[in-house]
Amino acid sequence: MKMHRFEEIWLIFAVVIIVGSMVITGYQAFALGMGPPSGKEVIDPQKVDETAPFDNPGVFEVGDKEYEVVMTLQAFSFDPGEIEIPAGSTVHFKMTSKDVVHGVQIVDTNVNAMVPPGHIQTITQKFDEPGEYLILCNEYCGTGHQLMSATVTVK
Amino acid sequence: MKQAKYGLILLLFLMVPPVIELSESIMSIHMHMQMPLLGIAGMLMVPYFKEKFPRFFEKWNANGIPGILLFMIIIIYWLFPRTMDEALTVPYVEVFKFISWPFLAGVPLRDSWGKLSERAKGIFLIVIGIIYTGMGFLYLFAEDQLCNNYLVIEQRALGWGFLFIALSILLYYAQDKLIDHSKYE
Amino acid sequence: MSNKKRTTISTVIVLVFGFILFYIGTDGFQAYTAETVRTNALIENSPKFPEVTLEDSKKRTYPFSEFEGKYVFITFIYTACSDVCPQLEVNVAEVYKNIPEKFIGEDIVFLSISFDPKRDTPEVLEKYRSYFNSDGETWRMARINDQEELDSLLNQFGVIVIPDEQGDFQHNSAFYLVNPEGYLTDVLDFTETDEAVEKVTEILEKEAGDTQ
Amino acid sequence: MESAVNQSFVQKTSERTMKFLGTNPKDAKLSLTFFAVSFVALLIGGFLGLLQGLERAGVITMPAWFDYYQTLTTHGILLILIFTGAFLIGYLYAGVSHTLGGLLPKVRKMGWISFTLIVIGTVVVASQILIGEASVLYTFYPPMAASPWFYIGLVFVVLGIWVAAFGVFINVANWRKRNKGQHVPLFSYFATGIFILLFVGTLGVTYEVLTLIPWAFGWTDTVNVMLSRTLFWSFGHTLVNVWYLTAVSAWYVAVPRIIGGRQFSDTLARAVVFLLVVLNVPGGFHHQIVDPGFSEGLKFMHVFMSLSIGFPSLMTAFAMFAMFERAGRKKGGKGLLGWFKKLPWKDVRFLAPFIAMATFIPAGAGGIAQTNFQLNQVVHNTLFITGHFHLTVGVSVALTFFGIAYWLVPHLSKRVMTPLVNKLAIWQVVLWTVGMAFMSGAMHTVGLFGAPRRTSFTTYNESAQALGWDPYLILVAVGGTLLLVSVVMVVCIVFHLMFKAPKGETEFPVAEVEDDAAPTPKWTERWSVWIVLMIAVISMGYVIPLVDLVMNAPPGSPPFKTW
Repeated sequence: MKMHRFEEIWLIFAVVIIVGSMVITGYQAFALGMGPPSGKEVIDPQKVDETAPFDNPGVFEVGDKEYEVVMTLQAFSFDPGEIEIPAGSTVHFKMTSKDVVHGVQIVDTNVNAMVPPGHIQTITQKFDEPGEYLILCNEYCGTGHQLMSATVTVK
Repeated sequence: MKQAKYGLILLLFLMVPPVIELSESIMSIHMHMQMPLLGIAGMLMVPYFKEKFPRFFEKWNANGIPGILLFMIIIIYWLFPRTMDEALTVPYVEVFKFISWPFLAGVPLRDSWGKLSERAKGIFLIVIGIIYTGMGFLYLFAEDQLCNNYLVIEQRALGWGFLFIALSILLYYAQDKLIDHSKYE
Repeated sequence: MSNKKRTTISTVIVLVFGFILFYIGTDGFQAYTAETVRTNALIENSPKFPEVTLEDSKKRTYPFSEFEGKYVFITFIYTACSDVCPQLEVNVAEVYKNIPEKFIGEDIVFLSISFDPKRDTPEVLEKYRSYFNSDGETWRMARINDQEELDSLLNQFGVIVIPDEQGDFQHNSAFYLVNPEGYLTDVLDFTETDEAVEKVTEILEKEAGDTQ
Repeated sequence: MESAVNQSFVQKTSERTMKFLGTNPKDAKLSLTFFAVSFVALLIGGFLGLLQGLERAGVITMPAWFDYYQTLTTHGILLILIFTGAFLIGYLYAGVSHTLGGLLPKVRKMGWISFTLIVIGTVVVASQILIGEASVLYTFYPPMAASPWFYIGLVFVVLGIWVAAFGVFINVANWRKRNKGQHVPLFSYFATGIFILLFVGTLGVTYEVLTLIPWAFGWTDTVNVMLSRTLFWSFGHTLVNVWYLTAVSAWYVAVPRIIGGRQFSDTLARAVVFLLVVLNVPGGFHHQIVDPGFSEGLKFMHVFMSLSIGFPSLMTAFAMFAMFERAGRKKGGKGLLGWFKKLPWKDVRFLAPFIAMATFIPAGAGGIAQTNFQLNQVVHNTLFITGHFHLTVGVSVALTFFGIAYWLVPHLSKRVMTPLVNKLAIWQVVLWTVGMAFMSGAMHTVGLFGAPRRTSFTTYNESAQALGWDPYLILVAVGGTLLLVSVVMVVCIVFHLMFKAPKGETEFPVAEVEDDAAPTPKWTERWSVWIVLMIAVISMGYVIPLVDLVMNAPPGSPPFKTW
């Protein structure tokens, strides 16, 4: 296949874009630990209430300014629905769904993850700025989907 | 010579430490992506070698048989579960991987392929297809962990990968034999 | 020289190269998996069991030298394991049962070492022990609390433990036999219990013959 | 010498075009019927889209017997499956008939069978949504369970698509047997590639749906949620590229002819087709970047597999602009950009696909950005995504389809488009572009602020953050209103061209290769080889996650009805 000179330059440019974005993504994911939420643990979706730690959802202090939030998602609410933490805290969310596929998103943060039943999703976020953050479900889950929300209050 | 340049860039890219680490972290990617890509890097360099050493290939690989045998030996060597493990733990085996795949598998494959008769190509494809099927079943049904550095689940995935590659090779062979391309072309 | 001849020569060279490569690569057509290589090397090198502190299911803490003067029949496990470890321990029980009773406790002790000290507390081990009719005396189950000691032991005995992301471990399994001086003398296939019984009994009888 | 041979080949082809080709009237009827369905679906789907925009902005509230999510489900299925699906079959069948000298009688029959199956499927699916038994959106993620008939309807639609696909395969194989030594015309080459992709791409989702039917009937207890989701996306993203490839076929084949130019490079066009076919299916995995159950390394490999699809698209971008430049210069365009002015801007047949191509630049860039981990995590499931695919599908694909309809419909109905209708059509295209700019622009922006997609009007208990989104949602509604006007216009024009426009002959534009073009290599035609490669690439992408999802599967989920 004979190639035009400009065409080749353009294609090299294309490869550079693709490889470049791969390198940045890879560097951020593997060197800086900013990879996407990829919880690998599984759970029986019909027995969430009886399985630890989801038999007792809530906010738990695990260290200095470090919290673990064990959260269940169900149509159409988050449990716990209100989270209060001091500013500068790092929060480890551990979530699973009791029924259909939900999505969790905390507005103005990088928390955004799918929470399908049967899987335990994990994501970590540091809250520096005080204020009230909106947690919402961003995967359609039924009639009340638009009502499914919770809050994080950072003091 | 552009091809050879791209081949060299590909080879160097595959040798960048983070790329090595990533491509060896998952068993299937190690065996079914990194290794073949190394081979492809070698294949791209063939025109360069042919220009540099025009007589060598004609003289010593006239009918393509030695080349294809060398290719087979290298890929079979890398099929042993042991070599996969050692590539991760023994440095010189790792080095051997980066030399053998491009230069002892990729280069002879491309040089030999054009020289082989249709029959020899057919036999080659069938043999590879059968070996890969065998490896597929081995990895799928092995109760033990064959590679100490990889999980059993990855071993299963690798098994399916072998089966699909074998399927692709045998389908290729079948379409070549069954469809009479002269009818269309 | 014609090209045909040359090609024949190069074919031969390639085949010879292949033979040598395979010969070296498999230690003379013996070891096709790294596991075989590992066991062969272990038996050859017979490393000394490092000095570690064990905590067993009876909450007793003691160094490994406690077993000096006796053979120790060792397995590596973790109790949350759902596939290999129970099978491994069932097989240990099989061996334990079939070795002449006079040796048990006197010349040989059985020891199952957990590499998951976080979850395998003495309570957990005590419960696990009962599943396999281990008496906790002549067949003990213990954990090693010091991570460094544990790592050095696993490393020396070539036990590769890969945690997967679901809280389980992938690991290789075998029976390890340590002699009265504390050196590893044999690594046995854990699926062949009869063979293990035979071999261990033979060693013990030989030893008994020597001392008398 | 070579160019002389080529010259005579070109001449022969164009003579033949005059003598034998032109769409057979019986085939024209089939294609027109598909178009009628397609544009009716557009009208209804577009209307529902406006209702959604208005409700989301808080302007109206849909009644309980047909609520927001029913509207959304219908909108999605009508536009994503039926409008595009029926259009592409009608278009490709007309083109195959035109370039291969008519459909074989049995293929024409298959076309009608395909039509019947798709219509039956659509009616069954729509009825389930209407009676409120299937508010599951077009992605129907289990364990949300629709009535089993919803899935059965989908099976009919897929079967219809398969019948259409095999019709084209049979026709092309037959032509190749009769015309030894010749390349399949580029248009039919595109059609072959598109249908191969569509067929292989629907295999996974068909398996998924076949597991959902017994589950929805209650014959099986549970379903593997993540496996279903993964299989769905192996189809979902392939479908997007099927439309895209359909649009691209018009860019390569028809647009050069319309602007009085020649094809840029036949080989390059064919390379774009088979590359897209070979690389495509694993691309869908990037929809699952923030899913649990897959390791980061695996996701990273898939970032690569998704991005590699960008490569043929960038090749297309080059080819298009090179072709424009050549055509413009031939017409006397001078200087660096003088050729640009010489393009036929007042011809809607050019303007529509041109805007489509130009839009694909930001749309494609957005796509590349979203494929990367961190950016994906910012925009996943927000309105940004909705904005993105209203750019890609809503502009790049839909505007190209309108552009095609403006010459293909009169060609098929043996009528002509009058200058007045052309002017009207230009207004329609402009209105569409402005409407989409408002809507998609607002969606992109508010999505970055965190507004979720697929969500009815809500303030989340007067949350300050959510209230800040409202002005943008109003813009979405404004854009939607403009779009509906444009939809009504295009539907009117299309039906006018079908039944009312003055009689006459309209050309089916097929560009010829440059006189001095290098001959296309024979290997481009070896579809069997491309299919083998495609299988290899798909297995590379999907073996690892599927084995993991099946072997490490959690206990399955029973069906839920949460609406």
